[in-house]
Amino acid sequence: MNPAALPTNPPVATPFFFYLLAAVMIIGGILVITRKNAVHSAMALITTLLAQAALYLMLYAPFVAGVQIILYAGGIMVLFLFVIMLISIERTEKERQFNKQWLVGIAAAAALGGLFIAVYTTTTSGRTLFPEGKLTFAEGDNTQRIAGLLFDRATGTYMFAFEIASLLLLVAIIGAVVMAKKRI
Amino acid sequence: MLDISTLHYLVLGAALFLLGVIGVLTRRNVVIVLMSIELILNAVNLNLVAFSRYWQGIHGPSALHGQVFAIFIITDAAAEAAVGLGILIAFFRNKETVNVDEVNLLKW
Amino acid sequence: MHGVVQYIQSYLESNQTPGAAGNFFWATVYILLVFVGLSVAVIAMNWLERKILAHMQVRLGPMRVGPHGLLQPIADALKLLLKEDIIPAEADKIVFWVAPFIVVLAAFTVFVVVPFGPTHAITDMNIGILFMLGVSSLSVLGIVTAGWASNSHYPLIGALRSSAQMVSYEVAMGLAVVSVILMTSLNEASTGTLSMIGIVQAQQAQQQWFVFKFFPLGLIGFFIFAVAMVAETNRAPFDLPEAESELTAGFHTEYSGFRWSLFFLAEYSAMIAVSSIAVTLWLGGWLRPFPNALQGSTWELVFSLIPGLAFLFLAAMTFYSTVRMPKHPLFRVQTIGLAGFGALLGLIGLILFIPGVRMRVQDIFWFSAKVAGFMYLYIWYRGTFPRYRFDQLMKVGWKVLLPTGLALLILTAVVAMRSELLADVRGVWHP
Amino acid sequence: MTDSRSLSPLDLETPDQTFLDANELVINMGPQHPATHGVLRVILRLDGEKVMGLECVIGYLHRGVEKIAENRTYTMFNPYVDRMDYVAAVSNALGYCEAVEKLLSVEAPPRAQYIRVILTELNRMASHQLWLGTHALDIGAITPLFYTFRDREEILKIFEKYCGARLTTHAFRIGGLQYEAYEGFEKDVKNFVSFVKPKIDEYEELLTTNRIWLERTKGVGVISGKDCIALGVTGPVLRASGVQWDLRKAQPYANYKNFDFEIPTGQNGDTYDRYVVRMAEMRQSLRIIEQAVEGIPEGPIMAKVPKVMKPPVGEVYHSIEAPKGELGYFIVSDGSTQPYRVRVRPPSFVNLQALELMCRGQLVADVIAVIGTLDIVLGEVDR
Repeated sequence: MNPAALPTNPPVATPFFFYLLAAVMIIGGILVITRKNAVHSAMALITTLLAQAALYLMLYAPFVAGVQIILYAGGIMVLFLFVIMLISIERTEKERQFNKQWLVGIAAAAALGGLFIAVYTTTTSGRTLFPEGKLTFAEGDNTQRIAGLLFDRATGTYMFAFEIASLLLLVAIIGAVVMAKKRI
Repeated sequence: MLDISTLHYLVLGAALFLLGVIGVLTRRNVVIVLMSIELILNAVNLNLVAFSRYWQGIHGPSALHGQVFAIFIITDAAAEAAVGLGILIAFFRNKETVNVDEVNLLKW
Repeated sequence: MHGVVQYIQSYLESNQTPGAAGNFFWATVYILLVFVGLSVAVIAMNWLERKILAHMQVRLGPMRVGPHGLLQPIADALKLLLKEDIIPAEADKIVFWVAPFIVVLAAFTVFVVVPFGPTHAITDMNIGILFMLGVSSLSVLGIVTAGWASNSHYPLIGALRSSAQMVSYEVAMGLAVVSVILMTSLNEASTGTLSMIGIVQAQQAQQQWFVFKFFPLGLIGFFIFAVAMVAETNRAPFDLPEAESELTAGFHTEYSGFRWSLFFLAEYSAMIAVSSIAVTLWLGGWLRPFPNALQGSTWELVFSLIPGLAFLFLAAMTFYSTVRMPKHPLFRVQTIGLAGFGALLGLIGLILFIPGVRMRVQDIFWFSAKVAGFMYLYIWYRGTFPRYRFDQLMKVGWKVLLPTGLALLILTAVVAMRSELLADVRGVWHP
Repeated sequence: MTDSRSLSPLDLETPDQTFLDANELVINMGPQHPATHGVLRVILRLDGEKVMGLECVIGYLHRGVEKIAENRTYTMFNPYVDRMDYVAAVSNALGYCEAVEKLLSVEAPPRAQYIRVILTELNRMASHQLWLGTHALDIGAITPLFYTFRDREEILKIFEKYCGARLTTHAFRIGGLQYEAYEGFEKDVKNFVSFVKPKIDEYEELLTTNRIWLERTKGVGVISGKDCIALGVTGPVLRASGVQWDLRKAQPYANYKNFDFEIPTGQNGDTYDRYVVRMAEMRQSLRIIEQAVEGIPEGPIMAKVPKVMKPPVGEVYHSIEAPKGELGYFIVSDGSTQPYRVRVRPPSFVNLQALELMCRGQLVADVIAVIGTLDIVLGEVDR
C-alpha cells in the first residue's frame, strides 16, 4: 500500500450533514424569534451562524466560511451581546413580547412562503440544479480566486465595489460613534 | 438519501428568510428585530453561495461571484449592526426601553 | 489487524496529514491524540507555572504531593472535580451551564489546524489561519455569556472588559497576521497561502523564519502579535477581566468546581494555541533552528539527536535531585517516585534515538520547544509586571499596536511588491 | 471634573449631571474583598468603569478599644494598643507610653530612649515593607510581596529575640523598657541594616522605572496639600503632597532631635509620589537606626515610676509620627488607677476620609490603587 493509494478527497456524508446542519439552523432560527431573553436569542443566532459556516464549507466556499466565523460569530454577535448587557433587559422580559400586528405579520410571511413554494414547484429545473453533484474541486485556490475577483487588475470585477464597501464601513464607524456617544 | 441539490439549499434559505421576516414583523424588542434582520441577510447569503456552487459546476472554479456577493453582504451586515446598535443605545438612554412600538415620535 | 499495521506504515511514509488522508477513523484517532496531549500539556503547564513562579518569588512552590509536587496538578484536578458545583440561584441557568463549554470548545477546536509537523496535523485547511483566528475569537462569547449569566456585578464588569479587550486586540493581531500572509507569497513556487502548513513550507522554501524577513518588519509584526496574544488570552499584564485585586475573579467569580476548571483548561489551551500561531507564523513552526546556515547531512544528524539528548538531560537532572533527596525513610516513596519519573524521561530520551522515531519526532520536538519558550514568557510576565488599567490597555491596543500594525502592513506590502516585481522580471512569478 | 476636586460631601441622591444615569452601577466592594485590606466596605457608584462616588462603611472590626481602656489600669491597657495598628505595634506602644509618661511627668532614661527609637524605626521599615508588598499586589505585581515579606521577616526576628513576640510586641513599658537589649542586639541590627539596604534597591528595580507601574501610579489619586490639611491627612500622604510635616522634626519626641535625618517630600500628591516618599522614608529610617545603634548609651532602662500608677487629675494629648501618620493619644485622668477616657487619633481612620476625594472621577482600578497607597489598617480604623 503506497501513499498514493490513500483515498484523496473522499465524498463526505453530504446528505446526513446537510440535514443535521439544516435542522440546527431552523431550530436556531425559531429560537431567535421566540425567546423572551435577548441573550438566549443571541446564543441561538450564533448557533445558526456557525451551522451556516459549516454549510459554506460543504458548498466549497471555505473563505466565506472563515469570514462568516470571524466576522459574524466573533465580531457582530459579540457586539450584540455587548449591547444587550449595556441595556438592562429585566423589564423587557416581563413585557408583552409580540406586537399587536403579529397576526398580520405572520400572514404576510405565510404569503411570502406561498410565493416561494409556488416558484420552486413550478420551476422545471428545480431538482437538477446540481448537475455535477459529485464534482469536487480542489479547495486550495478558492481564496486566491476570490482575491482575484476583488483585487486583480485583469479579472477584478469587484474592485470598485470593494472600495465602496470600505467607504460604507467608514461611514458606519462614524455613524455608530456619533449615535452611541453620550456627548460629543 | 437523496443527493443534495441546490434546491435543498434554496428551501433552507427560504425557511430562514421567512423566520427572519416573521421576527421583524412581530417582535417588539429592537435587539431581536436586528437579529432577525441578520437572519434574513444570512438566508440570502446561503442562497448566493449555493448559486455560486451551481455556477462553478457550469463555468468552472473561477465563477465565484456568489461568494464575493456573500462577502459584501457580510460587510454590510457588520455596518448595519454597528449603526443599528448605536441607534439602539442612544434610544435606550433617552427612553429607557427597547420596544419598537414606542418609537412613534420623530423626536425624543 | 494486518490492514491497520499497513495503514500506519503507509501513513508514516506518506506526506499527508491524517485529515487530508480523509479516513474518518484515523482522523478521529489523531484528534483524540492531540487533545489528550493538550490536556497533558495543560497539566504540566500548571505544575511548571507554579514552580517557576515560586522560584522567581524566592519560595519553593508545591512540594508535598509527590516528589517536588509532581502530582500536585492531579491533586488539584481531583479537588476541583469533587467540589460542589454551585449555580447561583439568580443565575441564568442554561447560559451559565453552557458558557464554560463554549470557551473550552473554542480553545480546543483551534488545534484542528495546528501543524506540529509537515504530516502531524489533524487537517490542513486552505483557510487555516483564518479558521484559527475565527475560532479563537469565539471564546470571547463564552466569557461574555459567563459573566452575564452569573447575574452579579463583578463578573459582568469582567465580561464587558474582556469582550472589549479581546475584540480590540484582535484587530492588531489580524494586521500582524496579514503581513505574514503577504510574506508567504514571495517564494518562487507559491502564490501565498492561508494554510498553516503552507506558511511553514513557505518559510522553508525561503530559507528564513519570517521573524527575520525584511528585517525589521517581520520582527515588528512578531512583537505586535506577541503583545496582542497576551491580551487575547487574558494573562498578566493584561489580565484585567480576571483581575483578582479589583474584580475578585472577574467573569468566573461565581463558578466553582468542574465548571471553573473548564475555564482554567480553556485559558491554558488558548495560551498554547496562540503560541502555536506565533511559532507557526514567525518562528518557522516545526523547522529546526538555522535551516539555511547549517545544512548538510551532518547537521541534520546533529539536530535530530537534540530531542533525545534534551530528554536525557532532564532525566539526569531528575536523578541528580533523587540523589539529593533526604535519606530519611519518610522520603523513600518520594525518592522512588522521582527515580521512576527520571527513568521514564530517560526511556523517552532513548526511544527518541531510534532512527525511525528520531526523524519522525523531531518536528514535534522543535515545535513544542518553541511553544514552551512562549509558555515560559507568559510565566515570566506574570512574575514581573504590574497590571495595566483598562483605559491604558485600550490605549495600547488602539493607539500603539493598531497604527503600528497598519504601517507595518503597508511597508510589508511595498517591500513585497518590489521583490515580487523582481521575481516577475525573472519570470518565475505568475498570478 | 472641576467640582469633583472640591470638598463637598458626597451627595448620593442626585447624580452628577456630567454623567448620564442610564447604566449606573452600584457595587459593594468588600467587606470580603481581596484588595480592601481587611474588612473595609466601599460602596462604589460606577458609570461603566468610572467612579461617580463612593462611600466607606467601616466598623466591621470594631472592638471598643477606647472603652476597654476605661476599665483597665494604665499598665494593663498597654498591650491593647498593639492590636490597633497591628503591623506597627511598636509605634502604637511608643505613643501610648509617652503619653502616660507625660501625664506622670516622668521621662524614660536615655538608653531606653535609644532602644525605643531603634525598635520604632525598625517597625516603620516593617510597616512600609508590608505596605509596599500589598500595594504592588493590588496593582498586579505579585512578586514584590514575597521579596518584602522575606526581608520583613528579619525585622520580626529581631523583635522576637528582643521581647518574644513578633507582631503584637508589647515592647515598651510606661517609664522605659522591661527588658534589657539581648546579647548581640546591636550586631543583629547592624547586620539587618547592611542586609536590607541592597534589598530596597531591589524593590525599586522591580517597580520605580517600570512603565506599567508608572502609568498605574502617576496622576492617580491626586490630593493637594491644602486638601490634606483640611481633611487632617497626615504621614507620607501629606508629605507626598508637598507639605514638609513630620512630627519627629516638628515636635521632637523620644530623642529624635539627636538624630540627623531628612523628611522626604513629593510634589504632585499622586500615588507615585507617595510610593517614592515611602521608599525614601525607609532609607531615612535606616539612617536613624544606624545612628542610634552607634550611640546607645549605658545606663538604666526604666525610670522611677510607682508600682500603682495614679496620675494626677488632668489631661494630656501626645502624638507621634507613626508609619501611617500622626498617631495621637488623648488621655483624661481622674486621679484613679484607671484612665477616665482614652481617645486615640488613628492616622488610618483620618486618612481614609480622603479616599472619596481622591477617587471620584477615576476608574475602579484606581480605587484599589488608592486604598493601597493610603496604607490603612482596619484594626486602627475601627479600633
